[in-house]
Parts: sequence; structure tokens; C-alpha cells
Amino acid sequence: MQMTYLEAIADAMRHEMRRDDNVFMIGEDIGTYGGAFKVTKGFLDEFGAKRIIDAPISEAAIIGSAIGASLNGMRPIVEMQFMDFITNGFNQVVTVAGTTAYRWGLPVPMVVRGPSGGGVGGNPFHSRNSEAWFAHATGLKVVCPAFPDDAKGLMIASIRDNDPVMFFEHKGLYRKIKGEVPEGEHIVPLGQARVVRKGTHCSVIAYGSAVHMALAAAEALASEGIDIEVVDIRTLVPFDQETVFESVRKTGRALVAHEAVLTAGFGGEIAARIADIAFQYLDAPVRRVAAFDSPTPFAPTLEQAVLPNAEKIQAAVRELCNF
Amino acid sequence: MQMTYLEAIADAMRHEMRRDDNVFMIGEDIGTYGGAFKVTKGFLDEFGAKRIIDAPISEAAIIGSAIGASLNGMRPIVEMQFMDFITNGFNQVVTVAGTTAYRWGLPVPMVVRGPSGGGVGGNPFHSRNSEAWFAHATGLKVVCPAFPDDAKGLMIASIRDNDPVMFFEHKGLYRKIKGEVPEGEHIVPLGQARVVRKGTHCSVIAYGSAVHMALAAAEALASEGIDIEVVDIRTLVPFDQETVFESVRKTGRALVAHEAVLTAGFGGEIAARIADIAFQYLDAPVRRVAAFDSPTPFAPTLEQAVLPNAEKIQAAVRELCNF
Amino acid sequence: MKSTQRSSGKPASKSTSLLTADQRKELLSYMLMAREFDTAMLRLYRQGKAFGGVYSQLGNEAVSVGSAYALDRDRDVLFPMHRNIGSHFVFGQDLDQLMVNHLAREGSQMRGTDGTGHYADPARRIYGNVSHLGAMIPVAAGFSLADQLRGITTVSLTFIGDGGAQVGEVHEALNFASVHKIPLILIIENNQYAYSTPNSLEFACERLSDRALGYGMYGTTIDGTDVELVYATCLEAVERARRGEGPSLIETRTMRMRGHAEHDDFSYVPKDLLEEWATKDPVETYITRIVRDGVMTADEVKALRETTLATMIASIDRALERAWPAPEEGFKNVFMSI
Amino acid sequence: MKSTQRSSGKPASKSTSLLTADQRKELLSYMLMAREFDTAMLRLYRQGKAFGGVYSQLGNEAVSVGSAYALDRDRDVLFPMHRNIGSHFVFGQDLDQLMVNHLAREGSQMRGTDGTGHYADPARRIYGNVSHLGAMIPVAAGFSLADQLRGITTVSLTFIGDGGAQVGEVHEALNFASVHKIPLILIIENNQYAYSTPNSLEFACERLSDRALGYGMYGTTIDGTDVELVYATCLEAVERARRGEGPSLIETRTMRMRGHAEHDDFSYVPKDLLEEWATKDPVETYITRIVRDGVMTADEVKALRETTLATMIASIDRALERAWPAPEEGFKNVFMSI
Ligand SMILES: Cc1ncc(C[n+]2csc(CCOP(=O)(O)OP(=O)(O)O)c2C)c(N)n1
Ligand SMILES: Cc1ncc(C[n+]2csc(CCOP(=O)(O)OP(=O)(O)O)c2C)c(N)n1
Ligand SMILES: [Mg+2]
Ligand SMILES: [Mg+2]
Repeated sequence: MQMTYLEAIADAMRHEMRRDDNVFMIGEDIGTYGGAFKVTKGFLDEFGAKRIIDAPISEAAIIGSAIGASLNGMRPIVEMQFMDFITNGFNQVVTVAGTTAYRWGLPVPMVVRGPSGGGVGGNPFHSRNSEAWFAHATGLKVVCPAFPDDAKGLMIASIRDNDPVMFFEHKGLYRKIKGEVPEGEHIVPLGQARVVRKGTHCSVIAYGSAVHMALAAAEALASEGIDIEVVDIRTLVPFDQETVFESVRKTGRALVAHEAVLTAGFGGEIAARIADIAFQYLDAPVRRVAAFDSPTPFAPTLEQAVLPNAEKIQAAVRELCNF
Repeated sequence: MQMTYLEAIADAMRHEMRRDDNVFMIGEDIGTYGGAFKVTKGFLDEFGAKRIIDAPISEAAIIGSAIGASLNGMRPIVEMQFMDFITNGFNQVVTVAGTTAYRWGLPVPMVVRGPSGGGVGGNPFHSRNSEAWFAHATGLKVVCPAFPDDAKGLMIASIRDNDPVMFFEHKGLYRKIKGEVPEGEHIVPLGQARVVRKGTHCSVIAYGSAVHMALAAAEALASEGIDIEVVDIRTLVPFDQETVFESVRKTGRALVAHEAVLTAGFGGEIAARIADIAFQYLDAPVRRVAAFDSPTPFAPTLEQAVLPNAEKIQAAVRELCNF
Repeated sequence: MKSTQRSSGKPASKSTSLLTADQRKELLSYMLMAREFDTAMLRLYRQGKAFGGVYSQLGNEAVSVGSAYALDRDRDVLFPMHRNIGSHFVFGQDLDQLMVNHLAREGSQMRGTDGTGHYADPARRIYGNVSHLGAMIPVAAGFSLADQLRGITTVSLTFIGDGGAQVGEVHEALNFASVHKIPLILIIENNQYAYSTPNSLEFACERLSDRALGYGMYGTTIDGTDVELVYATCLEAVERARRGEGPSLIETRTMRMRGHAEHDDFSYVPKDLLEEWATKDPVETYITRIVRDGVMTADEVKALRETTLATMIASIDRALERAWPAPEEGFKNVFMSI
Repeated sequence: MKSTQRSSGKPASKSTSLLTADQRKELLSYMLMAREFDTAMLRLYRQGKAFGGVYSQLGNEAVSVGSAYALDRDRDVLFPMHRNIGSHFVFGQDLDQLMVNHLAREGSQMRGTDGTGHYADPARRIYGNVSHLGAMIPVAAGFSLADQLRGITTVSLTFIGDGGAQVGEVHEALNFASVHKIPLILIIENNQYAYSTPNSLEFACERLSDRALGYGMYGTTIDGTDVELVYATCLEAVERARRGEGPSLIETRTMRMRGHAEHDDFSYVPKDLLEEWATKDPVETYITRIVRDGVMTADEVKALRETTLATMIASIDRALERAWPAPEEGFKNVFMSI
């Protein structure tokens, strides 16, 4: 069935809520209003106010109570109205959720999800890509889908997972990306990258919105005779080192791309791993394309300038291929 | 003058508080008690309760009010009793402090400092190395001194800096490391790495406690005929790419070491940069030694197992040199 | 010795005015500016020319204007929120500059890095906000704290919504301010809704000012549609602050008469609630009072209103003529020095 | 209809007992366990054999014991803090297991990943805490929320200090719990100090339970040295919770009779304050009462006390004989599944 990225996420959550009474949702304005982006439109009617909880503006209490509920056998899905507001519940995520399995051997099967990313005039406080913080926090799985079918399959896998999952939806993809999505049960296991375009000259390793930039770059580069492979890593934690390794071994060149700011971003992790495990196969430096190290600015001229895009990826690939 | 790492930090702050009335301190138990680690012992007597503010347990209010004071011309130094508790004030640091210059063009000359790191039986909540979060947050300078003289010089530079500085003191070094520290004014500019041991076979790029592990490893390796160069990067942001590049160009081998957990740590950033800018000089993969991706456990057996140490660095260097 | 005071429950009201005719005229003019700013922005939104969210303050003008008017704009300091444009005007913000900032055009004090009411204008003692609700309250407290350390009393005025009041930082900031007797005034603008969420799902206390007791600070709940009452209540708070008695918490009761932002049709708000509050429109009721008291004639008000709207539209149009800031601005100023 | 109630200011006190002689004996035995646990840990600290901080609960025993005793340990759930070992005993924690956990030896329920009172023992309905003060309060609320969604009332009992009560998460959790009428009991253990910081630098309200009003929940302040009063007050809170009336906030007034942890000489505490509170020692006063009421003889109490201490020391010694957990444990269980 053709679905937008947003519909695929809603479909996954609806599927799981129908299937398992222990799944419930908590967040701001997710009930009557159906969420700021209308991801949970119709959920209140179908599942009632006990399972679709409109919470006060208290991110720490929202996440903390979800952790408590998950310790008591539930599988909460927490919506952050914007992923930016996770900074208000940060302590709950990294201090409590991310350490519980290690300390107590108890599962915290919670999904924290919401819109992240820029490119839509969101301003510095509605555009952040913060996935790397959580990848560096221990005990948290980190998921960044790029396509509707993955968004659905990864969401179902995340809800069923026994560990806390940070699920980053890219708000720019919500209604822009449409694709075929399997109906009913559809699971994409966490920890598996996906080669979304086969190619021979250079591997572009990306996730989230950057996968689409890479695919656009691939089209443009193809006309120049440069044939790139695009690997969508899909989940940052667990990280599928094998698939990345296979691709780089084959192409001998690696470009890492993400929308988050460059410094200490997850691209550093990917590039470092490539420079370690695939070193002898490399014919060129490992390079990264990412956002400039600034908050995401509001005015479209500035925002476009600082964010990565297909052209920047093209230019970098060209450099690597001419190395 | 010989000083411990802790004394050097206290000396720097005392120096700046005497010099500039706009410098004041705020934190928990820093007054009467002199701080949990006694860094501010005697400060209350010398500077009075107006400049040494014992605050309620409210990290967000502490950091937030320091930001406000700095907007009004002050130069606050904020003590986190343990750097772990920064997670409670995280939003203030990344959302407010780290974006103010960009948005408003106004300086937030604030230093947030405190003990971080493990190896002393601190438990998962008193041992975290969280510097990479802030390096990835934009608009924050990040400092991790390893030696008493640097601790002093970097602290003075941080207090005088017009940007918010996250200053990570390693609690394991507080009383363990002693060294010659210049009396009076002593400034180490932010953004300059330091080659703390010259060598030819392999560069070990490290910061904080890992510098001492690297130096211990260097001694041991020297007896095997392996001569490593140790680069202490000292400040993560701004990052001194040049010094790292020069070293790796010379040795042709790079090992990156830090005490923080591996995944998405700042070591990834350093390794990625080396794999990009120094690629053609590399004779071996770029490798990292860091903590295992877990919370820092409490029992000494476990803690020693998961943290990096000199032996792990030695083993990694040997591998690189035999590559 | 505690300045704690339980609010009376029923919003208080004063019938005689503390203010001179000129002051009352001035208050009305700011209220009209706030109102017509909204009208002009709404028009822009409908034309599809607005960029970013358009947050109306319809129904809240008396709070923004009355509170800021109680401050000394040469000494005190303002940390406004997203529905407080009225307070910017009271603090002397230049209209054209405001529009350029708001619409993030070339010449903006934020260089396009941000827009709407988020900007700071230190020369006018206005500091802006960030989107994260509650985050600027400790910052406002700290601003005053700095002057307190210098022996100067600088009152900080800031705001939070009925929704935002549930954020943890609000608690930390109020407690901190009360312990240190910081001259902070926090107005909780209870406009019945936080986005789509009604008061009943946000908190369970009777009055949000009841929280003052738990901080040992003064607290009261008042009718937020009465600009002179807001002014008088804030003036008392300013006086307490100047006497060194610390912070005040003032809950103003109003109604958010439009959606959260203009994209929101607010169909979740019961129609009769809107109708009830429409009769208490802060601008209309103040006009009635001003005219009744002979401060201005109805015609004078009408003329002022029309001029104000025209001024707003002209200023917006001038701002829109400007280009977006140059892309290079995006790469500047992440740090003050590097 | 609100269950909000202002505390009386002066701590209440009851003279007749709600409890049977057997129950009173049981209460005393838990108090003695708590007290002698501390004695034994202190001894260990002085021998240099303790690892990690040693946080005494001297003076706080009545709060831990009396509150947990009001719960139904087959239905309810406990989220203790760092000075609540007494409540672990009431909830049936096995002594040897507790020591092994506390001292992080092989066989610890935390496998050495953490120690002290941080462990969870789900079979005994005990969940531990983390060091970050206040962080577990929303978690405790969420635990009860889960059962509420299933139509079951599970009371969560948790604690925070006079210092920790200033953390933002406490505010968010209490407000959230009150809106959703979650059966949560939060005891604010006001023992006058947060580390070295006295109440006067922590908050400016008269009673920390005054904060209940701002959440529309029940609140009261009581003498925390009277175990039967703590019990009775918590029993009422449990009953309110079971009737669906939501959370309660109970401030207990005690004195921290030792340093923050044993490394701290607490020279910042005025000696006369300690002397004053020494006369109100919760264990000694309860013994006097028990003996006076003929529940036990002084000799019986003395014997029980000696046995208790011996038992503690023996258990500690058994724990210390164990090895540290194997290093490999450090690499396990970061995730439940990977
Ligand atoms: C910490 C945080 N969480 C969530 C949001 C998203 N958000 C923006 S405005 C809003 C509703 C605010 O309601 P209220 O505080 O009552 O102010 P009002 O808009 O009614 O004036 C929400 C949930 C935010 N900005 N900050
Ligand atoms: C969020 C946070 N900030 C700081 C600390 C450090 N800390 C641990 S205990 C303590 C004092 C606690 O005082 P209080 O809450 O009164 O409890 P008490 O120890 O007196 O029982 C502090 C500051 C912490 N654990 N968590
Ligand atoms: Mg509102
Ligand atoms: Mg205390």
C-alpha cells in the first residue's frame, strides 16, 4: 500500500496498539488534537484516553513515568512534540532509561519518538538532530528511518524491543516521502543497514534525510559517469558494521553523510570505524558531509547554507573519486 | 610552584576572582563546605557569600541564573558537584548557553566546571565522561586538562573567554597528579594541542586521564623499542587540527584514546579527521582505545575491566606498529 | 515577615484608576498596537506570506501591556514570551526593527538566525526567549541576580503559560529566586489552554498562584483582561521587589481567543467558552472605560485604531521588501571569539 | 472535592496507638535493624573496609520504617532513597542479600554494576534509586500509572530530601501524579541539611508540604521522629490513594545526626542543634514508649538490640568473604537483547 512516511509510522503504532494492550502512548497534544504533526490522528477515538494520554508540558515526567510503566510491564510510546524538547527530559533518558538493564537486569521497553531535523524553517529550537547524544549515552538503541516501509518496520521492531529506543522521525520527510509499505505485520529488525542503491565507485553511508540527499546526488553523479553505492544505516545503535564494511571494501571509497552538525556527530563514529576496519581497502580519504557546526538558523537562506544537501555530497564524492 | 591538579584549578579561580569583580561562583556546597572535593576551600572566607553562592539542588536554575548573570556582564563559574549532574541542567547548556551568541550576538562568558570521569569507584552516576555531548551541541567550548599547569592556564583562559566553556576536571587526577605550575598570571589559550612526548613510531592522541595512560604506555613500549608520540589535545572545541596532523604526518600511525565510552565519543571525531586530512600519510588503520559502551560500574573488578588503561593502549599501539 | 499571601480566589477588581489620563491613553495605544499587530500578522498569514508560526495574543493584550508598563524601562528588564508583543512596544521597541526581526529579514537583530519575538535588544533592555518553555525564567532571575551582587535592584519581568508552568525549570527558578530574594516577577498567563490541552489536563490546583506559598513568595491570581488591574498588581510587585522582598508570582486569567498558532483551527475549544470571553475582550472593555471616563472620545479611539493598523501594515510591508539575510550570516557568530 | 489540606504548622502528635502490641514490637525490630545496620556500616567504614559512600540514616529510622509499614507489601511498591534502609527491611529484603548488594560482592542483584541501596528486587516489590536526586519520582508515579491503566491500585511510596525537593523533576512528577490521581506517596525527609547546605539556603517556604496546595494534592508536615505518627499519617495517605483521591505529600521533620556521608565531619552543623535533636532520637523515644506501655521490657529490648547488631555484623562479614564480581560482568547486560 502507498503511504507517506508519517502514515507508515502511524500505521505501525496502530498495529501494535491493536495487538498488545500493554502498548500505550503518552505525550503533549496527542489525544484530541492528534499531535502537532497529526501522527496520532484518530488514535484517541480508537484507543481511548487511558491509552492515549495527553500529558502536561513536563518532558521529564512524561519520560520518567513511561520508564516506570515499562518497569511494570507496559510498552509505552512517548511522543516528544519536537525531538528538540528531549533536552528537558534528557536526564530521564540517559541516567535512568539507559542504565536500568545494566544495573537491574530489568527491561525498559520504551520508545521515545518524535519529529527531528531541519530544512523546514523550524528555527534553532525545532530543528535539532540529536541522535549522536543518545548513541554516546549507553543502553539506548537509536533508530533513524529514511523510508516509509522502514519507518513502519523499524517502529514495530522498536515497540517490541525490550530496550529503550530513541526513534528519530525526520519532520521534513513526514509528508514528502511516499512509498509502498506492507500491510499488517511488517518488521525490520534493529541493527541492519540497507544498501538502497548499488554502485561501484564510492560508498555513501547515510541515514535519515541524508539518504535522500545521497540518492539525489547519485542521480546527478550517474550522468557524470560516477556510480555511487548508498548505504542507509537505519539504526545507529546497534550499528551494522558488516554491511558498511562490505560496501567500502567493494568501492574503496567512503563518504559519510548526515544532517546533524559535523563535530562529534555520528558520522565521526562511522568514519572512524571505516578508517579502522576497512583501512586496507581505502583508495581515498574518508570524508564527511554534515551540517555546519551552528544552531539551525531560521531564515531559509541561512538554513539552506548551513545544512548539507545533494550538491555538497556530489562535490565531496567527486573529490574522493578524483583522489 | 608544585601543585596538585586540584590546587592548580583553585589557584586559577582565586587569581581571577581577585583580579575581576565580575567573576563569581555558584554551585552546591561550595561555600562553607568548600565543595564536595574541596576545590573552593577557603573561597567563602576570602570572597564572601555574595561571590561564592551556595545554591539549592537545582542544576537548571544554577546554570540558567549563571547565563542570566553573564548576559548582565558577569563571568560566573558554575560548579557541578559531579559533572554527571549536568544532565539535570542539560537544557540550559545546550539550548540557551550554546545558541545565544549565534542568535543574539551577545556573549555568555560562563564556565561550567566540575569533576568528571571514573576509575575511583564512583558508580554509574558519579563517573560519566560526557564531553562529547557538548562538543556536538554547537556554541560551547570544551576543555579537558590533563596536567596541573594546563589546568590552571586553561581555567584562566576559560574564565576570560567570551563564550560558554564546559570545563571537565578529572576527579581521578585531582590529588594524584602534581606538577610545576607558574605562579600568578598563566594563560594557556584554548584551541592549542600540546605534544607531551615526542616519538616517531606512532601518535597517540588523547585528552584528560587518557593522556596519563598514554604516557605510562609510552614508558612500557619504549622498553620494547617502540617510540610513541603523545599529543594532548587539551581542548576538544576549538580543536587544534594542525598539531594532530603534524604528528600523524610524521609518525604515519594514529591511535586515539579517551576514557569516555567508545561509540560516538570524541575519539570518533578525531579519528575521522585524521582519516580525512592525513589519509595519505597513514601506514596503518586509525584505531581507538576507549571505555566499553556501558555505564561505569561500581565494583573495582568491573570498573577496571571496562575502562581503558595503559595496557590496552600498549596492545593497540603494538598492533598498529606491526600492521 | 513572609510576604506570602494566598490569593482571594475570585479575581480582584478596582474601579477607580491609579493613572492619569495621559497614562491611560498611553496604555490604550499600546493595547491597540498589540491588537493591530495581530490583525496585520493574521492578514499576512492568510496571504501566505508569513514565515514560521503566527502566535496571536488576542485576549492577552492587557497582560503584556499592563505588566511592562509597571516597570521602569530605564532600570528594569523584560524577558517576553511568544504572546507578549505588547510588552515590546511598552519597552520602546522600534516598530520597523521589530518587524524586520520578526520576519527575519535583512537587518534583523538576529541576522536571520531566528525570528518572531525571540530577539534581544539590550539597548532597550529587552531579552528574548527560546522556544523551550520555562528555560528563560532562571535566566531572567540570573540577570537580576547580577545586579543584586552589585547592590543594584533591577526588576526582571517574565512570563509563562498555564502549560509551560509545569516545566521543571519553572520550579527551580522560582525557588531559587525566592531563596535569594531576587526581584523577579513571573506572570503565569493562564489562557485556559496549552496548545490543545485544557487546564484540567495540565494541573490540579485551584489557582496557579497557589504555588507561591510553596516558595515563600507573594502570589495572586487576577483578571488578565483588565489592563489597569494588571498594571496595579505589577506595580505592587515592583515595589515589593525594590524593597528587597523578592519575587512575585501573578496568575492572570484570560482566554486564548485564537488557535495555538494560526495553522490551528482550535475546534477543540467549546464555542460557548469563546463567546463568554468575547464579552471580556481586554481592548474593547478598556475602550469602553476610557470613553466612559472621558479620556478619549469614541471617534478618537477609532481614528487611533485605524492609524495603528495602517502603521502596522506599512511597517510589515517595508520589512517584506527587504531581502532574506545573506547566506554567509549562517556561518558567523557561533562563538563570540574563536 | 479537592483533597488539598493545609498542614497545621505545628507537627501533629498522637498519644494512643493504632497498633497492636505485636505490630509495635515489629516496628521496633525494624527500627533497630535500621539503627544497627548503620552501627555496623560505620564500624566497617572505620576499619577502612567500606567501599563507596556510607550514608547514615541516624535519626531517620522512624520515617523509613513507619512509612513502609503502612503499605501492603504484596500489592504496593517501594522506591527507597539513600537513607531508607529501614524500608527495605519492612519490605522483607533478605539481610544477606541486602549486604551483598550493598557491598557489591559476587551474588549481588546488581552484579557489581552498582552498590549501596541502589538495587531493585522486583520479587519483593522494591525498586532502587539512582544518584540523581528526584529522578525516580516520575518513575515511581509511572509504575503506579501502569496498574491504574489496568484498573488496579498500586500505591508507590518514595522519598526525597529537603535538598532534593528543589529538583525540577520533583515538580513535574508531583503535578503529573496529581492530574492523573496517581496513588503516589512522596515523603520529603526534611533533616535540616542537604550535604552542608541548611534549609535556609535551600528554600524559603515555611513547610515543604505547602507545595501540595500548588498541585491540588493532600499535604502535611509531621514529626519524623515518631514512628507511629509516621505510620498513621502514611496509612491515611494509603487509604486516600486506594479511594482514588490521588497522591499525598508528607514532609517529615528530623535531623541528620551524622555527616552527609561518613567522610564528612559535619562541623558546619551547630552543636546545640544536634544536642536538641539527640533528645528526640526516634529509636530511643520509641523504646521508652514501648517499655512504658508494657509491650516489651527494657531487658527484652536490650537483648533484641544486641542480637540485631550481632546479626548485622555477621551478615556483613559473610558478604565481605565473597569475592568481587567477575570482571566479565562489566561487559554484560548493557542491553536486554542486541
Ligand atoms: C519544553 C517544551 N515542551 C513543549 C513545547 C511545545 N509547545 C510550544 S507552545 C506549547 C503550548 C504552550 O501552552 P502555554 O504554556 O499555556 O502557552 P500559550 O501558548 O497558551 O500562551 C507547547 C506544548 C515547548 N515549546 N517547550
Ligand atoms: C541532581 C543532583 N544534584 C546533586 C547531587 C549531589 N548530592 C547528593 S546527595 C546531596 C544532598 C542531598 O540532600 P537532601 O536531599 O536533603 O538529602 P539528605 O542527604 O539530607 O538525606 C547532593 C547535593 C545529586 N545526587 N543529584
Ligand atoms: Mg496557555
Ligand atoms: Mg537533607
